[in-house]
Amino acid sequence: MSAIPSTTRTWCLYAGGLLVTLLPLAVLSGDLFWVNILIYTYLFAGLAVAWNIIGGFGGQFSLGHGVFFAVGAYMTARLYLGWEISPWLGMIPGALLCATIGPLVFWPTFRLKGSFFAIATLAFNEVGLVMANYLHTVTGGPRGLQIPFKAGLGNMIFADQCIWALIMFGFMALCVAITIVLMRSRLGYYLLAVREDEEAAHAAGIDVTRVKLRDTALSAALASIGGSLFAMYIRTIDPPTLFSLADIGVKFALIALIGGIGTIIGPVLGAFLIIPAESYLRAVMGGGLPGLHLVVMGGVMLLAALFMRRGVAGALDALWRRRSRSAS
Amino acid sequence: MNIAGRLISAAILGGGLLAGTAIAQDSVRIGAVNPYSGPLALYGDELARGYQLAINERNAKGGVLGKRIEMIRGDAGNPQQGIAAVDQLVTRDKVEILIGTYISAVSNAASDAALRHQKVYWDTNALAAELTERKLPNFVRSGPHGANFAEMSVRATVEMIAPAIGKKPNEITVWLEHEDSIYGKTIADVQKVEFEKAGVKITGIGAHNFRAADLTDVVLRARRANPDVWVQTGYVPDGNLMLRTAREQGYKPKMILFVGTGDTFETLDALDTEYLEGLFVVSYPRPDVAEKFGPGAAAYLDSYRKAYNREPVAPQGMAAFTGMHMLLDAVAAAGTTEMTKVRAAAKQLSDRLWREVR
Amino acid sequence: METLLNVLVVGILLGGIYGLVSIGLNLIFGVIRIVNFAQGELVMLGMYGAFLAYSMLGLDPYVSTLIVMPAMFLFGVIVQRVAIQPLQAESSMQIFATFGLLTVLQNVVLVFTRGEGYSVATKVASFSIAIGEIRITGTHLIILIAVTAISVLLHLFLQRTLMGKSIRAVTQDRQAARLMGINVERTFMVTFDIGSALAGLAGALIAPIYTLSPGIGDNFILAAFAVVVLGGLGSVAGAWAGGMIVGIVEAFAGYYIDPELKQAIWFLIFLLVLVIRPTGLSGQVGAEEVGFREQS
Amino acid sequence: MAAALEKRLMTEPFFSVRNVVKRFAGLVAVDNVSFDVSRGEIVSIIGPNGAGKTTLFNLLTGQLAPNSGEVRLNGALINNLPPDQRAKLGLGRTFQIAKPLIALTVIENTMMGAFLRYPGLRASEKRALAILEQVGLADRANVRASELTLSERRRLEVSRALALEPQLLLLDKVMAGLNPSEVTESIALFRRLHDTGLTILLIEHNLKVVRAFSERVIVLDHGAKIAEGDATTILSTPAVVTAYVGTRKRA
Repeated sequence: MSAIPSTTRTWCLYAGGLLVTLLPLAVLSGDLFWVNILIYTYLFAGLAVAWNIIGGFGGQFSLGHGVFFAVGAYMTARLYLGWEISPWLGMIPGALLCATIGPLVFWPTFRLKGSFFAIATLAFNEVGLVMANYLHTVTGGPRGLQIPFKAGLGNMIFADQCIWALIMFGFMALCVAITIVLMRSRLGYYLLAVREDEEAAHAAGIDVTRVKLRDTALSAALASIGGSLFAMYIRTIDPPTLFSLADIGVKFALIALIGGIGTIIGPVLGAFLIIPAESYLRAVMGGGLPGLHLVVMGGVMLLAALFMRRGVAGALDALWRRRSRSAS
Repeated sequence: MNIAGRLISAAILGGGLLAGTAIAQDSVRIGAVNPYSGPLALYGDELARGYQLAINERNAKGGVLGKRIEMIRGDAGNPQQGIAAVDQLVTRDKVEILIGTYISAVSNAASDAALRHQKVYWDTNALAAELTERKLPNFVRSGPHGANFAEMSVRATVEMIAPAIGKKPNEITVWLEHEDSIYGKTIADVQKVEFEKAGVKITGIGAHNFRAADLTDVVLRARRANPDVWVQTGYVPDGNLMLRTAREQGYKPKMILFVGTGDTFETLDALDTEYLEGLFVVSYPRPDVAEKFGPGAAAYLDSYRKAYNREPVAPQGMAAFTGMHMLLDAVAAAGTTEMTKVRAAAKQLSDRLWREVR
Repeated sequence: METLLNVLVVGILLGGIYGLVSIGLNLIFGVIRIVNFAQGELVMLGMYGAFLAYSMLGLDPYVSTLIVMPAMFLFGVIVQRVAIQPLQAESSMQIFATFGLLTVLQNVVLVFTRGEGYSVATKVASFSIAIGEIRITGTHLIILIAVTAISVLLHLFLQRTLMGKSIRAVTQDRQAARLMGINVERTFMVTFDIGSALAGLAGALIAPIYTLSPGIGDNFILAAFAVVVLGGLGSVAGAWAGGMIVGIVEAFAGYYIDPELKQAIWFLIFLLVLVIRPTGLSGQVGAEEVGFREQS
Repeated sequence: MAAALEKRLMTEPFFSVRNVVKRFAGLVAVDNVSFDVSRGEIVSIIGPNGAGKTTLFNLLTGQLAPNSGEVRLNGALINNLPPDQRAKLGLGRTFQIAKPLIALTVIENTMMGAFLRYPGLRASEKRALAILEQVGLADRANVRASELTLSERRRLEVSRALALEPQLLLLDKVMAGLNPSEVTESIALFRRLHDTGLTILLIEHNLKVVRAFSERVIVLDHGAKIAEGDATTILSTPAVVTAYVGTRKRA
């Protein structure tokens, strides 16, 4: 009996899982409030999955993915505003740029471990913010870029929110699919070895740095595509939004943690827990006492770090394994 | 308002919000989109208080369109939360009009979302010029925008400061300092154009981060350029730090002109009155302005003190108050809350007001 | 020439502030390797503590430190016991836990103060020394003296006292320290609490300079990490020097290049040092290895 | 050109170590050591504790780079190649303290090595299974490495190295801590591997193992090579005995 689950069964399992996440869209398609939340949920699920590729599987805990997110957003918006290039094409240069600068930027800090690497990536985010404010011609400076409403498939601007929900769902599915392909390939296994013990990985003939670089390139490119979609959906992007640690930088990691770091489906679970909860809390409590809903979110983050270190997926996995062991 | 008092009032407000959604459709519901959490919560709250005062006054006189007016808050600190707030207010709280916005980026995204719902977006406080340049069919701005602040700072320099220091406009030199986010940058850009038009020599333009731990470099660079008038556009934290550092560095230019902040108790607490003497401020009309310049300001101040038994936190609240009144006038004139009619009524109202003023 | 000196003095005084704010973190992150992103909030609480003492009891901030420090020491006990102790060996989880704590503390203060910008005045340090163009204000001078004095005291504490030695032992190798009979958990707790108390002290001393806001901690947290790593993990003198470097670089970059870019400039320097020599300027021998080896 | 290559291969030793020196700030851990290993041989490096065996081993595996001297595999200079490049050239190694990837299963650990030659998922899995049979861990294929016994962990190390299809296998005290029956089992395993033409170079201070199956022995003492030759003669020469046992005290 092969240890590796069969290809078809895996794909069906994940495809089934992802289709289930379409159910809420079908049910709530009338209520624009929930459709808007679903749009973010799918988008941030995809982004958390992309982050997980390097943060979870690669063991390189990055808090600087906001930089790739921002590059994708700015590149697509600038190409569309400047030269009327359809965002569908405009996404690609952003992704390629991040796939090259990502590894270049992260490469020198790879030998740093855990918290050192995280602090270095935080510094990248801050430098990115200052640069975004400073380079007016490219990023529109502090005013950022505004994209006028001109509906059209080519412009990737739609009046109907449900289309956006489907696009974001597609992005999430793309990220999950790429992760599945990755984790069923040599690079994926090498990643697990590198995270586990770099010295042992070296001995097993793995070029540790190259594995990390390719992994970062993939993760950065996907984060950039996420940024492009975000820019076209919101149609107004400015440095504080794109480089905000609480909303972007740390949130990717938080969603992956609460969902289950280092699992494929974990980040998706995490997104479906965090984003709706936060949006609903803000809607209900936001008006009342200022900041109360953020106290709750901060508390959730604290409790998750303390009691759910392997996240929801980890907890389910442990439960399932304990049940199967007691059953067998 | 001690802390315990504030907690109780907030709980009632919070509770009211929840209960609000259940009341039947016999009232005109207005959604107020502002940052009620995060660093700018103070200003979001102040605008909401301004709106509420105007609503209370209108409800006392029978509301609008024969119905009671009710305000529901939508918390938004960044553009994506702006969209979510508008969707929430329209679909769940059934608001018919949206008003708001202390942050320009939020107004941009929220007014866009409001257009999707075919609802009027009445902006009383956002300053970015682009908001009206976009020509959205549902967008109306009642408050001043960046260019007004810039033009006013130029007029203040040319018409008041120049004669005060005995110089002709083309002999005056200014240094334009601004904080580096959308607010400061927008105003500074227009100031640059307007000052050059007025023939005033700009000795330099500086930008800084309003969170900076030290602003001595900003002060020293201004002193090196030795302008007659030191113009600063920013928020309270950086404004206070700059004034303190300037006092410590013993730098007192002939005139200091603050745009947007500098006239609230927060600055008064930070600096002793001695250094603040002679500080010019171009800002929203203050509630305690003389009746000659701001008719109705005293009335606003009284009702504010009665309703919240404290001094107004920031002048932006009065701009929100007047903005809400103008909105309600437009709705009354239009006879409906429908987007295009309200906007048309607002246009007529605006033209009539300008004719009276000239 | 005099402006050059003035900028240098400004840099040193600013270095004093950065040094003071990061002393607590140097103990918590540098010595016992706890990644505490909520350190900025501990400083903020110190500031609000000074404000409460000032507004309610009329105490000058420098006097209020006598209340703020013990209060923050106790607060440190609670935080350490609840949020830090269980995550002793997992650095990425510490990042989450402390980031959660940061959000909670910031917003609790926001709920109470509704974001109003308070200020604290001081009579004690309202003097200022002028030498030609150079201005040294009382508040900054006191901070410079305080950070230097504390660094010396902390250094002696770590080198000479038994508790200081056990703290350093626990950092080098937890197992070995346990074998020597050191109560590791208690040592970690005390170290964290001292770090928290020092943050409170920093808050109280810088309160007269800044306008208080719930989010003011964010202005310092990244600078504090940079100073601790630049100065060399756990080295008290290194942190002092690290503060000076960041302060002087910021002052010169701000004046001679552009105030808008100064933060990006010293962040880039921080990144270079982090990459080339992760143990910082005067990291102890083995700190590099300790920095890399996950303590079991 | 092929002829020249052919000629060089014939005369060039399979694995050669020439005047290798390693200093750690003044302390000379490996002092000008030279030796050759020809294809298909089993060679042991022995010596008392602190003789520099492990340092020499790390120089061969790429953990450390020598201060001077040359290490060649198949004539190619591998002095400064990192361990993974050496693995590609056919050099497999095990760790003294077993380093399995504990979160992964036994077969996944082995596949890590197999991926080098078999990039495909299925192919590498098939190859790994074959090796596990060879090493006697096939029945434990899907067990997490964290649940293995010490001897199983040792064999997992070997299987991961074998999965690289190495030409030369470096074993670092692979018998340490095993009970006698496990030792005999391991020796049988290495004999089987040797019969397939694999060259083995091992570090061992358990003389019973050295005598059991190594053809040639190199003796290190204080970083220098004090003796080299076939197992039986070397182990009886006085210099080696004193190095091991220390000088016999006059009664």
